[in-house]
Amino acid sequence: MTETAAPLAASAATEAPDPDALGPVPDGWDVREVEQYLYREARLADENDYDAWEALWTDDAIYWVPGDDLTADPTRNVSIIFDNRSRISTRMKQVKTGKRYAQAPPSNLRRLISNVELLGGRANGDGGVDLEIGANFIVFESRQRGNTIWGGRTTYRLRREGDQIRLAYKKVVLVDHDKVVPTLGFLV
Amino acid sequence: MTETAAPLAASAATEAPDPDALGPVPDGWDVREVEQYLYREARLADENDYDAWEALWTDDAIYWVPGDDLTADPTRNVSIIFDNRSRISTRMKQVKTGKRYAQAPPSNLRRLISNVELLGGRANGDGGVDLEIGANFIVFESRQRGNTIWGGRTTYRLRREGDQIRLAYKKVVLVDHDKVVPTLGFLV
Amino acid sequence: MTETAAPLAASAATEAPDPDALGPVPDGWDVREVEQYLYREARLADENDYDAWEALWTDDAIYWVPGDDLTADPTRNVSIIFDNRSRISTRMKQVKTGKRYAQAPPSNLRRLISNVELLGGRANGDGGVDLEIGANFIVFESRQRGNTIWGGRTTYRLRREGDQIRLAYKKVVLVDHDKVVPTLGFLV
Amino acid sequence: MTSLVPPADVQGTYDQLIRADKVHGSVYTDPQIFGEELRKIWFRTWVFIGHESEIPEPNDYVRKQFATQDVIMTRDREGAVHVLINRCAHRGLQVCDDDKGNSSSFRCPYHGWTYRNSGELLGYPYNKGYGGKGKLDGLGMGQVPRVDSYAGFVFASMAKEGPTLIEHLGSAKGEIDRLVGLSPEGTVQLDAGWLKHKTRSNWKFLAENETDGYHPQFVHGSIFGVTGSPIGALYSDSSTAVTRSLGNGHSENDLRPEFRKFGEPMRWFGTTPERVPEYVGRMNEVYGDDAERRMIEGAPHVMIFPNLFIAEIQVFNIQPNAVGECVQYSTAVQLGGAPELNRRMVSQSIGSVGPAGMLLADDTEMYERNQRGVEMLDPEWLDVRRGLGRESTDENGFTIGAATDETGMRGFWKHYKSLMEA
Amino acid sequence: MTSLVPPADVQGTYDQLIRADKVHGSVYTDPQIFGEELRKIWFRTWVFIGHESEIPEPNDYVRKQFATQDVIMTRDREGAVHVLINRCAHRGLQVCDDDKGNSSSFRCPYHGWTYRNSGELLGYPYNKGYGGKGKLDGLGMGQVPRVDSYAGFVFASMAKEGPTLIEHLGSAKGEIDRLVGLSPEGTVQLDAGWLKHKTRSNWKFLAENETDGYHPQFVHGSIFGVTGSPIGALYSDSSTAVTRSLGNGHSENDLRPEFRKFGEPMRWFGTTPERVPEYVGRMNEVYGDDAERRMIEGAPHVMIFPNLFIAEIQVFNIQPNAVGECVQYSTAVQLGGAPELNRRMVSQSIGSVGPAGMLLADDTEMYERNQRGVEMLDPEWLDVRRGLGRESTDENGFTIGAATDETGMRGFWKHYKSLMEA
Amino acid sequence: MTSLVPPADVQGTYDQLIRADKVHGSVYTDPQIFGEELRKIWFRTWVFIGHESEIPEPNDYVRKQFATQDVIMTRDREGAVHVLINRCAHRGLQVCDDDKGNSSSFRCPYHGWTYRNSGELLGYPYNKGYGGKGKLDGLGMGQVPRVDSYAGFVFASMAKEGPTLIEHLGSAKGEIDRLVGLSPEGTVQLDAGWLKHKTRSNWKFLAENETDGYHPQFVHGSIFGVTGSPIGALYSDSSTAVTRSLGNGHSENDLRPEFRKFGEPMRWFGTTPERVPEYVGRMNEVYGDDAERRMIEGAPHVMIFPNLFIAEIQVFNIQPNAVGECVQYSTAVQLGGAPELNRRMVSQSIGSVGPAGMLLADDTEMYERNQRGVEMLDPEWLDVRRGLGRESTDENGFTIGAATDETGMRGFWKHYKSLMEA
Ligand code: FES
Ligand code: FES
Ligand code: FES
Ligand SMILES: [Fe+3]
Ligand SMILES: [Fe+3]
Ligand SMILES: [Fe+3]
Repeated sequence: MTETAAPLAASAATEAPDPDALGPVPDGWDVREVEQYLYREARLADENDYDAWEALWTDDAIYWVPGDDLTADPTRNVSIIFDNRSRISTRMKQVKTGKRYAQAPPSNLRRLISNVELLGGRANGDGGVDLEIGANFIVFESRQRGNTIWGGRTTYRLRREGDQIRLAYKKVVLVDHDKVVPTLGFLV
Repeated sequence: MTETAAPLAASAATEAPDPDALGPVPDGWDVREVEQYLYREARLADENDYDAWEALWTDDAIYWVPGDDLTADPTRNVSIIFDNRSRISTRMKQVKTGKRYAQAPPSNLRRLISNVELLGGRANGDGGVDLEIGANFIVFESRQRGNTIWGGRTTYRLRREGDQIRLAYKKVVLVDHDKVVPTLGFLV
Repeated sequence: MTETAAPLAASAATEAPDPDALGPVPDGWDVREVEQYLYREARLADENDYDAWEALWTDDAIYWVPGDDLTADPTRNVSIIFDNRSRISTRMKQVKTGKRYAQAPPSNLRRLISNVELLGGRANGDGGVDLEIGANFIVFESRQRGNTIWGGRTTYRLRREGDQIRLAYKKVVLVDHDKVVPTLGFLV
Repeated sequence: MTSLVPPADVQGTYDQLIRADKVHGSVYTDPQIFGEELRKIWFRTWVFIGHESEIPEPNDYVRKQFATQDVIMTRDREGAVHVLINRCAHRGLQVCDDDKGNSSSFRCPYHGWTYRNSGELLGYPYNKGYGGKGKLDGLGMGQVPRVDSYAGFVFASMAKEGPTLIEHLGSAKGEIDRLVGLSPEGTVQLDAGWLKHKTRSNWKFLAENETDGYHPQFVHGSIFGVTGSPIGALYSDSSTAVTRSLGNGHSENDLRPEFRKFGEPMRWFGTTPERVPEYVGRMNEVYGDDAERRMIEGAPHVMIFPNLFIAEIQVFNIQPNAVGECVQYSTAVQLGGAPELNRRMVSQSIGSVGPAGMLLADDTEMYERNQRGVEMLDPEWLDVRRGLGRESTDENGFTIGAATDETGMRGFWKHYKSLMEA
Repeated sequence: MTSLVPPADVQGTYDQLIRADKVHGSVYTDPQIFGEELRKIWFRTWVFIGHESEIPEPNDYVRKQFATQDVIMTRDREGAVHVLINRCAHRGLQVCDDDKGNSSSFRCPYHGWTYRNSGELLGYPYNKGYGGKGKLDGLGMGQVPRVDSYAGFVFASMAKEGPTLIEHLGSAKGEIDRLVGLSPEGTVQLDAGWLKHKTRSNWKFLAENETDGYHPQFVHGSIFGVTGSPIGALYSDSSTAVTRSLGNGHSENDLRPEFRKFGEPMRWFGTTPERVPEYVGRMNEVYGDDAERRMIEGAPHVMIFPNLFIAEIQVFNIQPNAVGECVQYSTAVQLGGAPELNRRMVSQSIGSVGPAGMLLADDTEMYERNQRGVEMLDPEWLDVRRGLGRESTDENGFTIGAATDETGMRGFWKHYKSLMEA
Repeated sequence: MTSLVPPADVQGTYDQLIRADKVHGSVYTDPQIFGEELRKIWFRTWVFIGHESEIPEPNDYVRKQFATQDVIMTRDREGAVHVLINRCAHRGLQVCDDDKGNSSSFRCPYHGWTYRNSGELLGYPYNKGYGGKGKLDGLGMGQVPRVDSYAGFVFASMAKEGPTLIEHLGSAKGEIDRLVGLSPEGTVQLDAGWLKHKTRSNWKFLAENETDGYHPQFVHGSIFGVTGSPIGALYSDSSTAVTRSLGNGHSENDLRPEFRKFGEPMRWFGTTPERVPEYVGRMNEVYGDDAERRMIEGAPHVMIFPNLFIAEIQVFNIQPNAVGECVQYSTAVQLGGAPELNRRMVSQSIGSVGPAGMLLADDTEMYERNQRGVEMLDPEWLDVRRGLGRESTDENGFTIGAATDETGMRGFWKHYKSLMEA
């Protein structure tokens, strides 16, 4: 059964990004540094280090896993995940209870991030320009349900805040996003 | 049924490469640059950007996917794919009709290119030396048939033509090349 | 049936590493160089180049594939593999007889090594400091049994000996290490 | 595996497998029983397929799953809705490979036969081979014999005769009315897309769970706790909500008593009139005095046999693949004339349902553990007696139990047995 | 899934499932029927296994698929060809793990028993345990009882008695002769390797499709169009080509009428004498006046029941894995004494067949959509009436239809039914 | 596949399938027979589950596989060992999801029912729905009716009545005694963890192979050769070791004659007293004059029907998943009071057994090739006659054969047949 998810009504008013607004790659970014950052993000997700993973995000974060229609507006159509910062926080709080059964016991995970490309710059809400990156991934998930191999394409947006690099946007398109998929309980 | 594929009789007279002819890595190549080029080639293939993908090739291109016997001469034995430039062009024209049913609807694809190594230099027909590269890959393919994971080893040869990098040779050896494989309709 | 494996009683007295002893990344290591080294190690394993692969190891080598309990002491609990240098040598001698049926005929293999991170420095028995590296992998294995995809996390320790880089330690944790796994006959 | 080890003490007749207070585990694991369910339930009774709002325009079509069948829900030129079986009448090829689109006809790629979007054979190339045009009367794509809809919810039945949709819906009809009654325009759309959640579980575990008021506090405690949700309280010992068996296998968790107790409009939606002024305004405009009642009582929580579940603001379409696997298709309710609410419903639904939903992923984990559990041999039975001792009959003659009782399941099994023994 | 839902109106006897103008879908999806096919067709009639040119030397061997069986095609010391079943007579281990090689004997790794490449047990270690040498008469690797070949094409039959290979081939023999007749040396080799194409489809969809002249324009239009191929025209309403049922389930698309019409040597091969002067010269040399006819009429397009398909310059070996899966093995014809042609045939074959072939990958997509389609329940039947109204009998008494007619399929089903009812 | 092609010449009764000198391949491939094995063997006779040393403390528990069943081996507050079936008595959910732990009770996540670690229902939330506390007598997690242990080896039987464990073990009991007799403290622990090796083979291939003295020289020659191991000689024509059928399907390779011949203490372990002085000292201390005999004769090599194999220093627990798949769980023997030996036994076991073991991975390759082989149709039979002509009866009336004879297999099949025909 499903209950009215009233308390989950975190406003997802954030607009979907305008795909036409991609500018040149902003200065001061090196593929190597970016790769290492993405590897770290991947490791934190693989190892269920929820606090460290959550800390990567900017306040205007968007964490998006579209469903079958990639052209759909996530504010008007359902997605597998479409979290703003506050919902990311709720998601972390839930799993940390240890009773988020879809992840209790947690999946064993390892993912490969590859084909990392700096795609361009994307104007952000702070008047700055975020670095937009494309990469492909495979996640090997093992849980009692069995082993599942997930694959897809991730678009990241990174931003420098002081001496920190922050994750402003992560859109994960599963290769089989248009198919029936099993429970996706881990951080993809 | 199969029809006499007369119009396909593009001469594939190009000899199979002599494996002994590998020289030192030619100057002026950087692994990073090569990786980015291979990632781009992979992205064009994944996204079915047929024109841009076709444009990567040199005129003396060889695109080869051997079958079970890796020692076989592709001019005297069957291969899964053994295309010269003109057949690559025919292949692209066919799929672009939208009625190449093995790819209509097209597969959803994402591939990981990894373990990129610059293996050496290979004398080419233009009197120059092509850069020979080895890399491993996994392709996650999704279509109505189901999801298929393909894996293998690719040997590439790159050549500089003016300020362009061109793809002269791509040999894809599937890990299970000696097994029964399903339809391989996409650009591997 | 199993026979008393007396001749295999290579002393595995080497202690399991102390996980707390990780120091800063030692000087003189570059991720790119490390990646190329790991790619080579992977290629030698994929291509069953047993002699070249064996030559990578230091004399105090540890090659470890834990079983279900990752906290277990490998000297007091069973592991899938826990080889010291002499047992690595025995393993290579056996497979080279061509009658190690679990690998005769050998598996067809290709693996992707990705997310390579330099994790730190680890004091070694020679009073030096080994470089500790983390990376994730997927191995695509094909043999008559069928295709198997293996995934996991590898922790490597590298050491410079003269102008050589040597492999001192390789710990491979399969994602599904806590599950039932099929025969693992190849070099993982 | 249990199919390898048939229970010693039952002969396998449904009367023995399904009892007043317990159900035998083999009904969830036996492939033979699943095959019989296909014939006697899925391919006979009314099954929810989709919603008219998915194909608003003439010649729109969308592909759907109908149990093991690949079907196309189409709207023809005149606006009539059809459900076609995706198989060519020539050599049986799958005809349509698009998920959705707009077309007055379908063309089979193999030999070019074409079909009207109502299923009739339009033409076949080189017709001389058949003696000319129009010589293949009676050939066409399979058309599901009965298709009907209520409030835009499209149902199909493979049985040429039988109860009408309205007869099948019975009192569940009123629950759909309640939902529609929350729209200032009196309409519902299901056009926000469907999430497709693969579930390694027998479909009945889902159907039974949908109105199981006993599990939320335990399965969903994690999200209720971190969000301070009041939902848990609706499904507790002290709740005044009731579980109602609506007949024909339908059941509901009637939460109105709780909401009436508070008497706060929009509380059912976890909000207040102030936060959705436009909507409240339109409702008052349209429904006057009755608007408040509607906004207090909220949306239904009803399971319509065998596969439509309306969970207040979400709708689920459950379809079986095999004895141990099914698919949950879920979407957000969209109310005509309520843009303010609709966006919130989309956002809440994304948070709650689908493969990563903070509620449904946990239910689904239970479904899958349940399937693994019933593969075990002892105890052989599932207990459904909860509340049997405190049931009563309401003013309409329906059996009702407390908020956490298994009254709905017992109603499900009563109807299931009647169909399987028919 | 259909196996879960047996058709209401058929009893399942082959007479009811297979009719003059239609075939019931369950013959492609029912595992029981597949099991019966193994026993009554695959393990009884003559099945194509491979070609002698794959094992040219004494003691050469190559592993092959024979339906569900793993077999070894060997050539013994004296040159005789055998087909051995890859199972040890001791404890049933798979004996040989190499794909091909040259050896006079095989050794089982488990306990070291050895077998001659004709299957006889040669020796067993520690023979005292059996009372010494030669005490295990009657034990050996399974030998397929009948193996015979024609023009190097090796066929095997699990039935100790029955029609001879020549009787089985009947008139299809002449088609093989036609192919061989295109070689200046009168020989064919199949030594260019085999592509192995996994196909999620029942094997009969392939066998029927091979001489289905109705599909090329539609399925292969994409490649015909971009290459300006004249092939499409051979399979059109206006084509003079005929579809012929050759008896015993064999059938062909006889394209000679079209090629005779043009009367251009090598047109069948999409080339001209100028482009293959050497070959044309050798043909004239050897066959004199008859050479031109041969080069005009070209190679056969014939499906030999149940699993050998000669498609002009390619040869296919079809082997079933299960009711819904089979394998297509394909290679290029190589003609003795025609190196010029052989290279072109290799190149054309690579372009056309196998998992990435510009023709076969599209046929295979149809096979797989066909399998998915027949899992659907309505309509239940496949139509095979095309051309029934315009068939005639040729001078040899064979039924012939137009280029696009289903004459071949009807011949296939007639023979299939006779075997299944035997 | 063979199940699709039932052997022509057998009716399928076990008397026909299992003969004195041969066994029919279908017993390894027929799913029906596997189902019957579950009922008549796995869920009736005594099956090895684990060892008490895995749950040393009160309230310790560990999850185990019991054929197709997910069970929990628990030690209750009082120290008694139970084997619970991991299924909730309410709606059949899998209750416990941890592999091991310490807890006096288990709680089902679905509705919070709790169970004592001996299986009794402890409580259920909102008990008013059941009329209050203690109203669900008779509900509980399934308890395997009979659990008993010998030397800490825990066995379970699903049959409420039948032979006692001691009766079932019969003479195999003495072999366990031999093992325990190698411990200065007279105890064995199996607490070094278990490797879990998935094997695509019928379980009986493993059970038969465990005391097959004919295969080591061939299958393990690679490791014997490179390590200069003397093991091969123990299983040769000239070995004085014997294969003994111990009754009840149990069998052993009795290597003592060989070790007595050498009379070297610790030779069985591939070492010398000098290298394990502590151990030898403790043994002499404890067992005095008898110590030397024990250290010369070494550990047993015994297969205890149907699934416990003690291979000198390793223990295997074999559990079937399906007709063609099983799991080998293996660990190192740990002897009470022998730390010096225990470390070596762990190290040797890692080198020998499990998915990468230098011995077992090769046996497992044989098991899987065996399974593939018996899918082939000819020859239909497996030969088990080896040594039939030279068997004798020992002083205790047991049949014994030479080191390489199939005496153990024949004993296995005799008992198997008696159970399957019961
Ligand atoms: S199968 Fe559809 S047109 Fe022939
Ligand atoms: S099984 Fe082949 S020799 Fe024993
Ligand atoms: S199923 Fe276990 S408590 Fe309900
Ligand atoms: Fe729920
Ligand atoms: Fe075709
Ligand atoms: Fe062995």
